[in-house]
Amino acid sequence: MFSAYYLQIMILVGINIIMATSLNLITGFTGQLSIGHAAFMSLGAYAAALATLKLGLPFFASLLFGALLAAVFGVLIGIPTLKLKGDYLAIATLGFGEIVRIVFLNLKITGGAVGLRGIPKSTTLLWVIIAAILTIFILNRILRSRVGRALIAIREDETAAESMGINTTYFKILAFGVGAFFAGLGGGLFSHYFQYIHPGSFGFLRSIEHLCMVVLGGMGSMWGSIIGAAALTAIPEFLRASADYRQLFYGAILVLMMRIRPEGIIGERRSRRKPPQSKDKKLGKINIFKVIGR
Amino acid sequence: MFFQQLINGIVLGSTYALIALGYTMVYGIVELINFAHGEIYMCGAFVGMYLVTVFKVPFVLAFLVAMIMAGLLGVTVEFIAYRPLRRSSRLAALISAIGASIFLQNLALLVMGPRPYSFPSPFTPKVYKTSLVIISKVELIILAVSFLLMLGLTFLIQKTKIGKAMRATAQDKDAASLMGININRVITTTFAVGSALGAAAGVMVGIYFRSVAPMMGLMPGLKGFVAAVLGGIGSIPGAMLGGLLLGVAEVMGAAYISSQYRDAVAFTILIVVLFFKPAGLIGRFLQEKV
Amino acid sequence: MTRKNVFWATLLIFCMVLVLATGCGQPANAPEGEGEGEGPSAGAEVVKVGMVGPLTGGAATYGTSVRNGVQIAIDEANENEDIPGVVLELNAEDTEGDWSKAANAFSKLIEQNKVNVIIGGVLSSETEAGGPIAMGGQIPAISPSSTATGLTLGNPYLFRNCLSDEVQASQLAEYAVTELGFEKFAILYTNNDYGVALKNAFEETAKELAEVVAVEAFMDNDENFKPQLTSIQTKGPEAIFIAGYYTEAAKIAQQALEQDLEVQFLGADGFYSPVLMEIGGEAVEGAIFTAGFHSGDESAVVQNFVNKYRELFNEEPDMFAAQAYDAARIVIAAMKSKGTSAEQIREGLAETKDFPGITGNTSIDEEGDTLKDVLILKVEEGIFNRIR
Amino acid sequence: MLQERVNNGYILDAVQLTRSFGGLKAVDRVDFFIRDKEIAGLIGPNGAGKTTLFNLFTGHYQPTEGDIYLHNEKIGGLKPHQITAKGIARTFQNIRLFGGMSVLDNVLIGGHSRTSTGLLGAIFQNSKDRKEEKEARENALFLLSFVGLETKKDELSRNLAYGEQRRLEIARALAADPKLLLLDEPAAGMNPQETNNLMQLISRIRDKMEKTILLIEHDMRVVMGISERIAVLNYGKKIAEGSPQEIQRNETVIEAYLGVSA
Repeated sequence: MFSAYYLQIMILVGINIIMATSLNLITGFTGQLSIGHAAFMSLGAYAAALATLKLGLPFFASLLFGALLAAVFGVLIGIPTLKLKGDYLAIATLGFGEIVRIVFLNLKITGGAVGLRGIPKSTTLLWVIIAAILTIFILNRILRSRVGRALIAIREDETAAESMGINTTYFKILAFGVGAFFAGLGGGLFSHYFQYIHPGSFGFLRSIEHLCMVVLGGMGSMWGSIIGAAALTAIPEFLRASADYRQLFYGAILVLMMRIRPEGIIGERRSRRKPPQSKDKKLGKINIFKVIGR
Repeated sequence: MFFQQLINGIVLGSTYALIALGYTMVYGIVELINFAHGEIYMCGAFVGMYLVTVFKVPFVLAFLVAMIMAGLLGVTVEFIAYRPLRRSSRLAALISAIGASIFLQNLALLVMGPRPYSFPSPFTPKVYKTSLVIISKVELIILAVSFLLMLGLTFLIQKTKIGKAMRATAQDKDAASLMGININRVITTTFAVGSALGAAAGVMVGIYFRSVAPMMGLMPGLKGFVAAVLGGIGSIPGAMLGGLLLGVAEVMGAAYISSQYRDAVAFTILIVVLFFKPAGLIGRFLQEKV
Repeated sequence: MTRKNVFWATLLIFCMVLVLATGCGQPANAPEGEGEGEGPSAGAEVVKVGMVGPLTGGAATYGTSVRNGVQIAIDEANENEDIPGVVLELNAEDTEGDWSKAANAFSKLIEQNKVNVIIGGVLSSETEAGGPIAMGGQIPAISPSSTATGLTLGNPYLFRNCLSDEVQASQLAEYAVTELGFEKFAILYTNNDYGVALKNAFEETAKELAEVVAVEAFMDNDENFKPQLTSIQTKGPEAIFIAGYYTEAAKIAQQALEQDLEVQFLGADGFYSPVLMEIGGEAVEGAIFTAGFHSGDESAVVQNFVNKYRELFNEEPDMFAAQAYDAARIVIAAMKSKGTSAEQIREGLAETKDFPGITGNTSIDEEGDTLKDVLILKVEEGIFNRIR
Repeated sequence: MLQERVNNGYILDAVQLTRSFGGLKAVDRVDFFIRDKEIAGLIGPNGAGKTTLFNLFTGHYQPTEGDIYLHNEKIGGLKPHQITAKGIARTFQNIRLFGGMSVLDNVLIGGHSRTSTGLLGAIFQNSKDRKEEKEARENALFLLSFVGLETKKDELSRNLAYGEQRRLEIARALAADPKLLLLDEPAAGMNPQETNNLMQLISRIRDKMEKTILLIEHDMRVVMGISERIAVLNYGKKIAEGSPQEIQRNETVIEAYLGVSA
C-alpha cells in the first residue's frame, strides 16, 4: 500500500486533473481565458460541505449539489462573456473569483474567516479516480460531438463560427457552465477530503495554478491537462527537498519549461502569425480594364 | 468626511495609476500581461530603502537610482523570460511571467528575509489641515511626483523619437519594423520605462507606509493590473484614470459600504464597468473586420 | 531552435539536480557525522521534530519566527543532552500560508520524514487542516500560535501553546475601562480567524462596560488604512483596539498620526515584535497590549532566549518565536518525562502542568488548550514595558 | 415576430438598405434582389460597400435603415447564426477556416445548423444522436469529394494550399445546406488554372445542388463568365444592374472604375 502521504498526493492529483481538464474546456478548447476557476471550486466545496453538514445529504448527493451550484454560477459569470474578450474576460473572471472569496470570508454560514470544520472525510482515492475518469470521459464525449466542435470553432474563429450557425453566446455560456460543474465537483471532493475549508485556499493564486496546469500541459489537449495537473501537483512536493529554495526553483522551472516548450508538454506548435491573407486586390482592378475594354 | 475619503482615494489611486502605467505600456507594445511587474515595484522599493538607510544616499538620488535599477531589472526579465516567447502563444508568455514573478518574490525573501523593513520617511512629518480635509506632506509629494511622472511619460510618448517609435510599434509591429524601427530597442525601452515607473511607485508607497517587504508587490501588482484593464489596457490615459477610479472605488467601498467587502466592491465596479464598456473606460473596442 | 532547447533542457535538469543536492544537505541542524561516533551524539537515537508553517508567501514572517524559535529550543536540548541518548532533528516544511498545502506538509512529515511530533501549524487554518491528519497518523501536534476557538476540541493529538483570544481581549477591555478609564472604543480588526476572535471578545466585554462606536475590518497584508481611520475618526473614540498583527498595527498607528487622530492604541499579543516600533516609530508610543511574553523580563530563561535569538538570527524575537520556543520546550519536557515515541510525547503534552515557560506558566487542559497568564505591556520610549 | 411579405419570387430581397459607420454611409439605400437558383454577381471598386452589403445579409452588421427579406421573411436584425439557420451561408474574403481543426471537422461545423445534438445528447449519445452524427459525416465526406478534397480530410485545414482552403470554405458553407450561398472573392489570389476550376465548381454547385449563388469578385473573367445578373456598387450606392453584357457597356460603370469624370 501507499503511504498516506502518497495517497494524499494522488488524491490531489486526481482533483487537480478534474480542475485542469474542466478549465481546459473553457480556456483551452473554447478559448475563453478564465482566471477564476478556483471560485467555482470553492462554490462546489462550500456547497457540498454545507449540504452534508446542514442538510445531511449523502456524500454523492452533496457532490452533485455542489457541482450544480457551481454550474449555476458558471452560467452567471458566463453572461458577461457575451461582450468581453481576451484579457478583459480574464480580468472579469479574476474579479468574480475575488468577490466569491471575499463573500465566503464574511458569510456566517460558511464560518467566515474561521473556516468550516467538521466535514466528514468521505473522499477516498477510489471516489477521486471515478470522478476523474468520469470527468475525462464526459468531457471527451462532449468534445468529440457537435457541441465540442462548436466550442473549438469559437476558439478558432468566433466570427466564422457564428457564420456557421453556431450561437456563440449560448455555447460560451455552456462551456462555462460545464467547466464550472466539474470544478464544483472537484471542490466537493476537496472539502470532503480535508474535512476543513477556508477561503484562503481559493484565491487567485489557486486559479493561476490551474491555468498553469492547462498551459504547461498544452492548451486544448486533454492528455496535456492531465499531465500538467499531475506535474504541477507533484513538482512542489518534490521540491520540498530543496527547503528554502523551493519556491525559487518552482518559479524558475515555470520559466524554463515555457522556454523549452512554449506550446506545452503536449500541444501543437502554433505561432502568433496571422492567417494567410488574400493577395493584393489591385490585380483584380487591372483585370477589369481587360474585360471591359474587350 | 466625503472629501477626506476622496483625497484618500486619490492618493491611493495615484499609486495604482503609476503601477498600472507599467502594465499598460508593456501590454500596448507586446500584448503581454507582465505579471512580474509587482515584483519590480517591490525591488524598486528595496533599492530605494537600502540606499537611504544603509548608504545614507539623499532621497532624490536614491529615488532615481531605484528607478534605474528597476529599469535594468525589467529589461533583464524581458530578456530572459519574455523575449524567447515572443512568437509563442500569449498564454505561454503569461505563464513565463508568472514564473518570473514567483522567482523574484522568493529571491527577495531569501536575500532580505521575510520581516518588513522600516523605510524612514525622508521628509519631516507635517500635516496640512483645512476645514474639509487633512492631508499630509507625504501625500502631497506622492500626488505631485505621480503627476510629474505621468506628465513626463506623456511627453516621452508624444514628443520624442523613441515615443513615436513606441506608438508605431503598438499600432503594427510588422509595419514599424519595415519602416526601420528597431523593435527590440523599442521593447527594451518600454520595459525599462514601465519598470522605472513601477519602482517610483514602490519607493513612494514605501515611504508612505514606512515599510518595505518581499511580499509587498503581490496585491498592488494585482490592483495595478486591474486598474490598467479598467482604464482600457494599452491606453496610457486609461491607466491613469483606471488607477484613480480603482483607488477611489476601494476607499469609498470601505467607507460607505463595508470595510469587510472593500475589495468585493472594487471588483464589482470593475465588472460593471466592463459590462458596459467591454474594452475599459478609454480603450477602443475594435469591431472585428469580417 | 533545437540546439537552444537542448541548452535550456540541460539547464532545467541541472536545476533539478541542484534541488536534490540542496535537499540532501537540507537537515541543516542534523548533527554532523551522524552515527559515526563523533561528538556527544555518538550512537544516539535521532528523533525528528516536524515544524509546519508559512515560510514563503504573505505570512512568511510569522512562520520563519516560529521556525527560529523551535530551532533554538532544539539546539539547546541537543547541546545540554536534555534527553539522554537522543538527538533531536528539526524538519521544517513550508505551507505558503495555504492550509491545503499545510495538509501536505503534515502528511509528508508524518509519512516521509517519520517525525514523532509536529510543532505547527502557525495560522489557524493550517492547524485546522493538519489536525485531522495528525490524528490519523497518531502523531501529536502542538501549535504555537493558532488561536481559533475550539481548534483542539475532539482531537486528542492536537495541542496549542498560545494565549486564548477570548481571554486576552476581554481582560484588555476590562483593564482599559476600569484602569485606564476609557469609555468610547473603536475596533479595527484584520479579517482572519485571529482578528475576528479578538474583535468578538473585545466587543462583547467592551459593550458591557462601556461603548463601542465603530467596528472596521481590513485584510491581511493591507497597507492603506486611511478609509477605515477616517470613518472611525468621525465617531470620536478615545481608544482603538487593533485586532491584528504588528506590521499592520504599526501602519495603522502611523496613518492615524498623519490624520491627526489622537487616540490610545490597544492591541493583543499580535503586537509583540520589534517591527512594531521599527515601522511605527513615534506613532506607536504609548500603545498598550496584552502578551504572554516580555523580553524585558529579567529571568534567566527569558534572557537566555532573547540573547540566543539575537545572536543567531540578528534580530529581536517576536511573539511567534517566543511561543514556538516554549512549544518546543514543552515537547522536550514531555519527551523527558514520558519518552520519545509519538504516543509518549502525546501523553506528556496532555499532562503539562505549570510549565515555566518564557511566555509564563503554562498548563494544558483536557481539551489540549493552554492556560496562561496574561501580561499587559506598554510601548515606552521604543521598548516594551510591563504594566501588569 | 417576422413580418410576412407578398410573394414576389425573389429568394433574397433588400429594400432601401442603408448602413452608416459614423457619418459614412457604407451602403446607401440599396435595393437588391436575387432570384431563385441564379448566379448573381456583385462588383464595384474597392471600398464600394460590397462586403458591407454581405455582412448585412449575413447579420454581421445590423442595417441602419431598410429591410432584408429571405423568402419573404424579414431577416434584418437577426444574429448571424439565426440567419445561417434560415438558409444563408457564406465564405470570407480573407479565408477564415478553423485552422487548428481537421478538414473534415471544418465541414462538420458547417453542418451545425442542420444538426441538433445538444449537451445531453453529446454525453449520452443515444441512437438518434449517433445516427445524426453518422449522417453528418457522410454528408461532409460527400461535400469534400464534391470540391475534390476527400483525400485531405484528416489534415489540419491551416496546412492546406491556398486554393484548397478556398474550396474547403465553399464545402463548409455548403454543409449548412443553404438556400443562398454568398461567396466573397472566391477567386482572389488564385492562378488561372485554379480560377478555371473554381468557375466550374460554382456552376456545378448551382446545377447539381440547385443552390442560389451571390458572389463578390474582382476577377472580371469569373464574374462575367458565370454570373447571370450583375449589380454594381460604388460609394455605397447601386449604380447599375443587369446582364454581364449590359454591365460591360454601361457608361456609369466604366466611369466608376476608370475614375473619369464625365
